[in-house]
Amino acid sequence: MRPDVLPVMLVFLPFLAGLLQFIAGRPAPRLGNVLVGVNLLLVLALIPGVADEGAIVANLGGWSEPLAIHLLADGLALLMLLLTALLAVAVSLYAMAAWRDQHHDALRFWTLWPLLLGSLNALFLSRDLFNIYVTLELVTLAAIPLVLLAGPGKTVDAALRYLLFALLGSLIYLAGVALLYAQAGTLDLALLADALPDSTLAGSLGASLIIVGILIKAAILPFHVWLPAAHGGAPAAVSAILSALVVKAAAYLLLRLWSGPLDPLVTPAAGQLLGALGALAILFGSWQAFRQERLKLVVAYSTVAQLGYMLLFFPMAVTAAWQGAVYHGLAHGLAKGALFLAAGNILLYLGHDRLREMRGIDRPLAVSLLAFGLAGVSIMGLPPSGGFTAKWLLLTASVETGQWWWTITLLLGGLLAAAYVFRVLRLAFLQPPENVPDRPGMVPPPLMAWSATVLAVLAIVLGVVSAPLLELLGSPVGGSE
Amino acid sequence: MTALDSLLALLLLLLAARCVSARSLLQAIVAFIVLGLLLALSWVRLEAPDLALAEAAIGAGLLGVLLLGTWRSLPLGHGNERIPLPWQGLRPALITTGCTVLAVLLTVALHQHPEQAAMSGLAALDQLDAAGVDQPVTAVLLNFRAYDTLLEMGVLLMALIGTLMLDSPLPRDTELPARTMLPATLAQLFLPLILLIGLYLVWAGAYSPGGAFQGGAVLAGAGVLLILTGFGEGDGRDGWVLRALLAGGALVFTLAGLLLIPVTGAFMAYPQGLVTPIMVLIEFSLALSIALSLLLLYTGTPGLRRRGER
Amino acid sequence: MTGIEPLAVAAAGLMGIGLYGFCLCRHAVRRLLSINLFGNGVFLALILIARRLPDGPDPVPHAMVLTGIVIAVSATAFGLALVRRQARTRGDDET
Amino acid sequence: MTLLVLDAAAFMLLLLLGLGLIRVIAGPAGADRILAVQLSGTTTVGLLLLLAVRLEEPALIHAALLFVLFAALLALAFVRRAPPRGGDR
Amino acid sequence: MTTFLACGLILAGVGFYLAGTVGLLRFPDVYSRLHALTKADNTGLGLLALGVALLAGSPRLALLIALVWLVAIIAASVACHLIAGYALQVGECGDEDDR
Repeated sequence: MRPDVLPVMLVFLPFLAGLLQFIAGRPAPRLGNVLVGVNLLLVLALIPGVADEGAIVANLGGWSEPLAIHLLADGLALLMLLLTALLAVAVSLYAMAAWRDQHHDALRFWTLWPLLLGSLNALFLSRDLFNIYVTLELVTLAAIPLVLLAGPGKTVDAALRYLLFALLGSLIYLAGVALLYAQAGTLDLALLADALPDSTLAGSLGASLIIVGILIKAAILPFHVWLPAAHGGAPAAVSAILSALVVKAAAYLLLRLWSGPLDPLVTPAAGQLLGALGALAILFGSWQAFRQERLKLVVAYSTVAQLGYMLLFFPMAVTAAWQGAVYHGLAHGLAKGALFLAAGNILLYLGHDRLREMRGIDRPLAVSLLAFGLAGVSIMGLPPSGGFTAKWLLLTASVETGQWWWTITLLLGGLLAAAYVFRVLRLAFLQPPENVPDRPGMVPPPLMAWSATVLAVLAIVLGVVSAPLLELLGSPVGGSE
Repeated sequence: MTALDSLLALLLLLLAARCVSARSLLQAIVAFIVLGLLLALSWVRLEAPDLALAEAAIGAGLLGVLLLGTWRSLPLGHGNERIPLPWQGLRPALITTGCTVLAVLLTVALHQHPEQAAMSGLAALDQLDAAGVDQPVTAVLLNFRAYDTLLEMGVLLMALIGTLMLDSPLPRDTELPARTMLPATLAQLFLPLILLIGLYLVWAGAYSPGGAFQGGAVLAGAGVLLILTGFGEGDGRDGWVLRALLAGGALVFTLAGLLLIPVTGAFMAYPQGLVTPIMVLIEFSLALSIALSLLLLYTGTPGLRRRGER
Repeated sequence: MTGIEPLAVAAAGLMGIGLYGFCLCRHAVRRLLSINLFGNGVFLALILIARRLPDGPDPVPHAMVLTGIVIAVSATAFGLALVRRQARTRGDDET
Repeated sequence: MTLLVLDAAAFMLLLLLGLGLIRVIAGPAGADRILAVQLSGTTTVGLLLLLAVRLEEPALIHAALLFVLFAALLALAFVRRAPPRGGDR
Repeated sequence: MTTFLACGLILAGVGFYLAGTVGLLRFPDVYSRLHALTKADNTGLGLLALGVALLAGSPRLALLIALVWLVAIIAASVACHLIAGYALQVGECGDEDDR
C-alpha cells in the first residue's frame, strides 16, 4: 500500500462514518468505536513512514504544485494526530457508557463526533491556508452542537458566545489569508515562504491578522472570555475533546504557521509579545482556576492557563523551546482529557460539581480520583510526567537564550497549578460530615472511571518515552539553530 | 466608471454605518439587506457575476428572509439598543481609533501590488481543459479544490444539525396582513419560473456563470416562497430519504474520493473519460443538498410537509 | 495603478465598521450582523484581489468567496437559531 | 456615444438609489422602509440590465431576474404578522 | 438609428426613475408613496428594458429582458398590495418595534 493513502483515509473514513450515522438515524456506538480503533491503527501505521522520510505528502486531485491541495503528515502533525487518536479511543469508550440510555443525545453525539474527528485530522494534516480556514470552521461548527448536548437550555448562552467569537476569529484569519494571497499568489504553506516578498505592509498586516484570528480561536488571554462557560458547561466527554483537542488545534496552527510560511514576516518583538500574552494567560488562568467554586470551571480555567505554555516557544524560538511547546501540548491534552472525564464522573455521582460540597467521595470514586491525581501530577509538571518533560525543555530553552523572565513564569505557573490541583484533592478527601446529604447520582460504571485513568497514566508515561517522540518531532522548520 | 465605483463605495459605507448604529434592530436588518443588494451590484462591476448571483440569492435574499423571521419571533423591542458614539467614553474612543487604524492599514495594503502574478490562478486557467467544465470558478470548486468544497458541505450539514438540536423553529402560524388570494397567485405564477431558473443555473454552471451553489440557493428560495405563501411548513419529523439527500453532497464527494483511488491512483482525481458525467452528478447532488439544507436552516425543523397535512 | 481604488476603501471600511460593531454591540443578532459586515468586507477584498490577473479574473479567490459565503450564511443561520432558543429560555424563566 | 449614455444612465440610477435610501433610514413607518427597499430593488434591476450591455455579460440578465424574485420574497417576509405574543409557543 | 433610439429610451427610463424617487421622497403619506414604486419605477424599468433590448441585439436576450420586466411588474403590484395592507394594519407612523 502506498503510504500517502494513510493521511487521506484519516480524513475520509471519519467523514464517511459520520455521514452514514446521520443517514441511518439510529445511534450506532459500535460503528464509532470501530472507527476510532481504525483511526488509531492508521496513525500508528503512519509512524514508520514519517520516521524514515521525515514527512508524507498526499496530493488531492493530482493537480500541479501551486494549484493543488496537499495533505502533509510530518513529525509535528503526526504527534498531534497521535494525541487525537489516543484521546478519541478513551473518549469514545467513555461516551458509550455515558449515553447508553439516551437515544437522542447518543445519535447526535455519534453523528457529530466522527465528523469532528475527521475535521481535526484534516486540520492537523492541512498544508493550505484557505483549507485551514475551512477546517477551522468545520471544527467549530462540530464542537458547538456538541456543547449543546448538555441541554440546550443550560448551555445556549455559552454556545452563542463561543460561536460569535469563533466566527469573528475565522473571518479575521480569512482577511489575513486574502492579503497574503494577494502578495504571494499561492495558498500552499510550502510555497508561501518563498513566494512572499520581503517586508511589505500587506505581508506584515496579513500575518498579524492571521495570528490574531488564531489567538481568538485558541482563547489566548484577552480573547479567553468564551472558553470557561463553554468548556465548563459541556458534557464531560465533550469538554475533554474541546479542551484537549479543539483549542489545541488552534495553538498547533500558530506553531505550524509561525515556524513555516510566516517565518520571513515575524519579528523578535512579536515573539516577545506573544510570549508575554502566554505568560499572562498562565498566571491569570491559574489564579482564576484557584478561585473557582465549581470543579469543571477549575479545569476549564486550567486550560486557559495551560495554553499559555505553548506560546512560550515564540520568544525563544530554539529547538528546546519548540520541543517543549509541542510536548506540552501532548501532555496537557492527555492530562486535561483525564481531568475532565474524572470531573464528569464526580458530577455524575454528586449531581453537582460544587467544590465545597464534595467531601467524602474518596471511597466510591477512588478510581476517578486516582485519575484526577495522576493527571494533576502532569499538569503541575512534577517528574516523571509528560508535563515535567515539557516544562524542563522550556526551562532549558529559557536558560539557553538567557531570557530568565520565562523561568520565573514557569516556576510560578507550576506553583499555582499545584495550588488548584491540591485544593480539589484536599476537598475530595476530607472526611464527610456527620449527616451525609442524599447523593442523587450513581456510581459511574467502571468503563467511565477507567477510561479517565488510562489517559492519566498515558500522561505520566509520556514523560518516560520522550526520546523517540522528540526525535520524531525534529526541530522547527524555519527556527534558529 | 470610477464615478460609479466611488458612489457605490460611499453607499456601502453609509449602509454599513447605519446597520451598526441604528437603534432599532429592524432598521439594522433592513440596512443589512440593502447593503447586500449593493454589494452584489459592486461584484457585478468587478467582473464577478456568479458571485453576485450567490450574494443576491444567499447573502441578501435567504439570509434577509431569515433575519426578518427571527426578528419577528423575538419579543417586541428585543435587540433595540443605541451603541455609544466614539466620543462618549474612553472605550468607544479607543475602539474607534483601533478600527480606523485597521481600516487605513487595510486600504494601504490592498493597494500594494506585487510584481509576480497569481501563480495558482494562472495554473487554474492553464489546466482548465482537463477539468471537465469550462467555467473556471466551477472547475476550482468541483475539481481543483474539490476537497475544500467537501469540507464546506460538512460545515453546512453540521450547522443544520446544530440548528435542529435547538428545536426552535421560526414561528409557523404567522398570517398575512390582508386575507387575500394574491400571494397564493404569486406563488403559483412564480414557482415554476424560480424552479426553472434554479435548475438552469445548476446546469449552466459548467460553462457560464452559475453553478450548484447559486442554483441550490434559488431552489431553496422556491421552498421559502411556498412556506411564506402558506403552501408548506416545517415538520417535526424527518425520514432517511431526506437525510440521505441532505448528506448527499458531502457523501458523493467522499465516495468519489475513496472509490476512485484504485481506478486513478490519486485522491479525488476523476478518470479522464468520465470527468464530465461525474462533474454533472456531483453538481446536481450538491445543489439538492444545498437547497434542502438552506431551506431547513430557514424553517429550523428536521422535515417539511404540505400545509394542513399531518 | 492610478490613485485610490474606491471599492478597496469600501472593503477596508466594511471590515473596520464590522469590527467596531462587534466590539460595541451587546445584542447577539447585532453582533452577527457586524460579523457579516466584516465578512462582506473580506469577500469584497478577495474579489478586488482577483482582478490582478492580466486575462480574466482569477478563479481561485472567486471560489474562496463562494465557499466563504456559504459558510458564513450557515453559521449565521445557526447563530440565529441559538438566539431564538435563548429568547425562548429567558421568556420561560420570566413567566 | 452609447457607452457614455450607458455610463451616465448607470450613474444616475445609482444616485437615485442612494437618494431613495433616505426613506430606508428616515422611515417613518416600517411600510416606508420596505417600500424603499422594493424601490432600490427595481433600481438595481435597471442597473443590472444596463451593466449587462455595458460589460457585455448576458448572464447579468439572469441576475436581474433573481433580484426581482428575491425582492418579492423579502416583501412577503416583511409583511407577515407574528401571532399574538404569549400565544401557544 | 437603433442606437439612437435605444439611448433615448434609456434616458427616458431614467427620467421616470427620477420622478419615482422624487415622489418617494416628497409625497406626504405611505399610500401616495406606493404610487412611486408601482407606476413611475416600473414604467422607467420598461423603457430602460426596451432600450437595453434594442442594444442587446439578439432576440433571445430581448425575450429574456421582456420576461424580467413582466416579472418585475407582477412582483411590484403584489408587493404594493401587501405593503398597503401592512400599513393599514400596523399604522403609518412610527415603527412596529418602537411602540
